[in-house]
Amino acid sequence: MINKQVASVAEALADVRDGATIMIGGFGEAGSPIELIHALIDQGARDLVVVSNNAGSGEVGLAALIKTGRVAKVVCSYPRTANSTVFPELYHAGKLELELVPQGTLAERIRAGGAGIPAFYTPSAVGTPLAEGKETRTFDGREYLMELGLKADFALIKGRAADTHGNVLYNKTARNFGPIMAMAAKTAVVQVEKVVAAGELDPETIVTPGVFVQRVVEVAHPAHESELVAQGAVYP
Amino acid sequence: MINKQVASVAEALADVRDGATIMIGGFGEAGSPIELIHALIDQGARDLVVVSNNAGSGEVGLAALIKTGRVAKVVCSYPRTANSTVFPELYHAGKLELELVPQGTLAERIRAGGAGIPAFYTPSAVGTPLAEGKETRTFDGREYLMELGLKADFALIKGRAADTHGNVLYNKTARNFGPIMAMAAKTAVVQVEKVVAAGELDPETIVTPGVFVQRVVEVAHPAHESELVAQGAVYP
Amino acid sequence: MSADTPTGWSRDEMAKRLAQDIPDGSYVNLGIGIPELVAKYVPEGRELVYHTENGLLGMGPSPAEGEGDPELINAGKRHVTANPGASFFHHADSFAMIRGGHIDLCVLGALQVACNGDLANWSTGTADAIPAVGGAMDLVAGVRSIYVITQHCTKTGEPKLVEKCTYPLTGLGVVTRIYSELAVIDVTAQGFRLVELAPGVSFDDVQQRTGAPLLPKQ
Amino acid sequence: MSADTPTGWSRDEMAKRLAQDIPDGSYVNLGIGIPELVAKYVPEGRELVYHTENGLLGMGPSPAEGEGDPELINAGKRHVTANPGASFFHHADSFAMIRGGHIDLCVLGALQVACNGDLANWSTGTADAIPAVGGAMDLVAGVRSIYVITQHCTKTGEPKLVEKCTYPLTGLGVVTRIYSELAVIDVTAQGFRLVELAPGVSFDDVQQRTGAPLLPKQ
Repeated sequence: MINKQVASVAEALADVRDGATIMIGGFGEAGSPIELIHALIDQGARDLVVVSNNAGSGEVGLAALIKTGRVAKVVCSYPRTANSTVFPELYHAGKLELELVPQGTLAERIRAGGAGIPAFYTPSAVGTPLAEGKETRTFDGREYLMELGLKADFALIKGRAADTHGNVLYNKTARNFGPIMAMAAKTAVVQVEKVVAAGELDPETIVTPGVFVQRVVEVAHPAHESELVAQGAVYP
Repeated sequence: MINKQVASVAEALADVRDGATIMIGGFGEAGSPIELIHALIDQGARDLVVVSNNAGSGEVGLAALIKTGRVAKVVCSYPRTANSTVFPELYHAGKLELELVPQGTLAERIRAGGAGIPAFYTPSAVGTPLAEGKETRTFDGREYLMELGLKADFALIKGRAADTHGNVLYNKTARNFGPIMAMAAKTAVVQVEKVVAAGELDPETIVTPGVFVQRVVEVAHPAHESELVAQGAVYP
Repeated sequence: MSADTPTGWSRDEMAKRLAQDIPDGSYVNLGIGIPELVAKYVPEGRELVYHTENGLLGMGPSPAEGEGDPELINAGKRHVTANPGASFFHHADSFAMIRGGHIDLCVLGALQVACNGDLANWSTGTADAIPAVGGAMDLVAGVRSIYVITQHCTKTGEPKLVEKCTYPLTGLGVVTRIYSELAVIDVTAQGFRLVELAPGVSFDDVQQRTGAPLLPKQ
Repeated sequence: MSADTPTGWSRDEMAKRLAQDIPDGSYVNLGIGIPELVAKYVPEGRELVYHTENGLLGMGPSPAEGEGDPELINAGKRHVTANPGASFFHHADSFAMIRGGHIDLCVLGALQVACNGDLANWSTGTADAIPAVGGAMDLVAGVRSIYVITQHCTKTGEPKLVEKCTYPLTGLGVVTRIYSELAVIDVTAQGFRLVELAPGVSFDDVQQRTGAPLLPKQ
C-alpha cells in the first residue's frame, strides 16, 4: 500500500550522494525547509549543486549548509540578502561557483525540467550580461534566449500539510518554488506540519499532486529563519 | 472598482470579430461552455479559428458552431467523437481546415502562449507523421520537436464559481483546458454557476487567478452536451 | 496460418495477467478499450494510482448505473469516480506528469508493434479517416514503460506484431512488452522474445501468427 | 550643476504623483524601495490589484507591528497582508503572469535610464559586488508598461537619466516613463520628453541634471 511518510528528516535524506543536485524551496525564509536543510548538513554529502532562489542568511538553514563548504555551486537569482555573510565570504574566496539566473527564468527552467521540456525561449535578459554565451532566436520580430530545463536529484520542500500519497498543500507565499521543484526532482522530499491519511484532503484544492512527491516527513513546529537569525543561532 | 461580471453571455461575446482565434475549453462534454458557444453562434462572427481538444458531438455546442460554417479552421487533438457527424462532413467537403496536434503538445503550446514562451521543445510526436515539416533538435542525445506557443483573442471557459475579480474554481475533470486557455487569451470569458464577491473564495484554493480572466458571467444551470444530444437537441 | 487457432487467454485473462506485472505503488495510465480492464485485476495487497490524462490522479471504478457525473470522466470519456488521495489538475500539469517521466506505466492498445518497439495505434492512414491522435504520442514519449495489450492478429488474421510498422507511427522504439491472448512477449534489443505462453498455446502457434522472428524464452 | 538644487517633490509626493497615472483596475507590480510607497496613494474610487512576484495577487498593506506572518511576504521580503480577492500561486505561474504580458504596470527603481528606454537597475558592475538580479529582468521583459521612480541624480550628483547606460543592463528599451523629484518624463522615440515639472522646478533645472537632451512638454 502507498505510504510515503518517513519517520524523520534524517531518514528522508539518508541516500543523498556526493555531487548531487539539490533544489531547495523558499523565497527568503518563506518556504525555506530549515529542518530538512539541517538534516542534509548532518548527513554530510559533499560537492553539492544547490538550486535555490536565495543563498540564506545568518548561520542557519541554507547559509549554514553553504558554510560547511560542501556546496560546490549555487544556481540562484538573488544571493544577496540582509544578514547574508556566509555566501559573500566563500564566493569572494573563490570557493563557490555561482550561476546567476533571472528569477522567472529560474522558475521556468525548473518547471520545464519537471515537465519533460529540454529547452524553451524567453525574452528575459535579452541584451544583458546574463545573455552572454546564450543562443538567441527571433520569433515574430522579437529576440529571445534559449534556456535549458533544470532537473535535480533531490528537492527539499516545505509544505503545510500532506497526505500519505504525497499530495501537498502550502501556506500562503511559502508556496513559491515548492510545486515546481517537486516536479523537477527525482526524489522530492516535503516537510509538513501534519501528515494525514489519503482522502482527508479535498482533491480540488491539492496544489502538488502526489505523483511528484516521493517522501513526506512531519515537522510539527518548523523554525523560522528570521527568528533563528535574531536569536543568533548557529547550526550545527 | 473591479467587477468583471457581465450580465449575459451575449454581452460577454459582443465584441468578437470575424477572423478571431477562439479557444474553447472542455474535454468531451466535461468543461464544455455550451451557453457561451451558443452565444457565439448567435453573435455571428465568421472565419473563426477554433482551438479545442475535440470537435463536438450532435448538433449543439461546438458541433453546432462548426455546422454554421463560420469556423475556418480547427486546432485540435481528437476531432473524432461518438455522435460526431458535423465535423466529418465539413472536413471531407474541404470546408474546414484541421491542424492536428498531440494533446499534450496542444496543452503545452497553450500554456506557453499564456506564459510568454514563444517556443519550446518536446519529445512527443518525434518520428511520426505529425512531425513532418517541424524543426528537430537533439538535447542530451534525444531528439525533440520545436513547437510554438499558441495565443487567442478569446477563450470560452466553463468554471464552477468565480468572484468579481475573476478568480475561478472548476469542477472535477471539467477543469482540463480552462486554466491554461484563460492564460493564453486576450479576453478570457468564464461562465460559472455562481459569481460571488471578492473575498468569498479562499486565496489558497483559487485555480485561475483573476489576472488571467477578463469577464465572468453567471449561467446558473448549465446544460450538459450528452443530455442535449440524447434529447436530439439542435442549436439554434 | 493454422485453422486450429488456439484460444489462449480471454480479454479479461490478458488484463489479469498484465496486472500481475505492475509493482505496488505504481502510477499507471490505462488506454481506452482492453487496457481499461486491467484496473479490475490489481493483485491483493497492491495499491496502484491511476492517472487519466484529462486531469485526474487516483481514478476509481465506474460509478453505479445512473450515478455518473458528466464532469468526472476518464480519457475515454466514460464516467469514473475518484479514490481517496485523488487530485484534479489542468491539462498542462497532466501532460507534465506524462512528458516529464512521472508516470510509471502506460497500457495501450495497438494496430501494429514492430520488433524494434515502434508503435502504430492512432491511424490506419486511410484517406477518408478523420485524423485524431489524442494523448497517445505524449504517453509513449513520456511514460517510463509502455505495455501493449492487444489481440495477436487483426480480425482478418494479419499479424499485429511485425517487422516494421506500415501504419502511421505513434512513437519510435517505445513498446517494452506485449500481452496478447497467446503470449507475453518482450521487445528486446534483439527483437521479440517470448516471456510466457498462454495455456494450450505452443511457441510455433505464436511464431506462426507473428510477423517477425520470435526468440525463445530465456 | 547649480548649487541651488531645487527640492521638488518628496519621495511620498513622487509616489502620489505616479499613483495618479494608474488606471482603475490595473494589475501592478511594485519594486523594492520608493516604488513600495505608491501603494499608499491610490486615488479615491480606484481599485488596483498588486502582484508580488513571489506568489501573491491582491497584496494588501503591511500588518500591524508584531502581527506579521513570516510566510506572507512580498518580493522585498517584508511582511504584507492579502486583500479580499487575493490568490496564492507558485513561481512558474507568477512569472507566467509577468512574462506573458498579464501585468499592466511595473514600478521600479533605477541606477540609470537611457533616452532609448534602456534600464540598468541591478548591478553597478563593480568586481567585488555579489551579483544578484532577482525578477527585474523578467519584469522589464514582460510587463506592459515600466515606470521608473527615482531620485533624479545619484548621491554624488551624477545624472541617472543618461544618453547610454554604463552599468550592466536590465533590459533594452523597456522604460516608458520616469518620475523623479524634479519632473515626470516620458521616454519617446525621440528621447526624453518633459511631461510635468515639480513645483518650483524649471525646465532648465531638469535639463541641467539630465545626461541627455530633454524635449519640451508637448
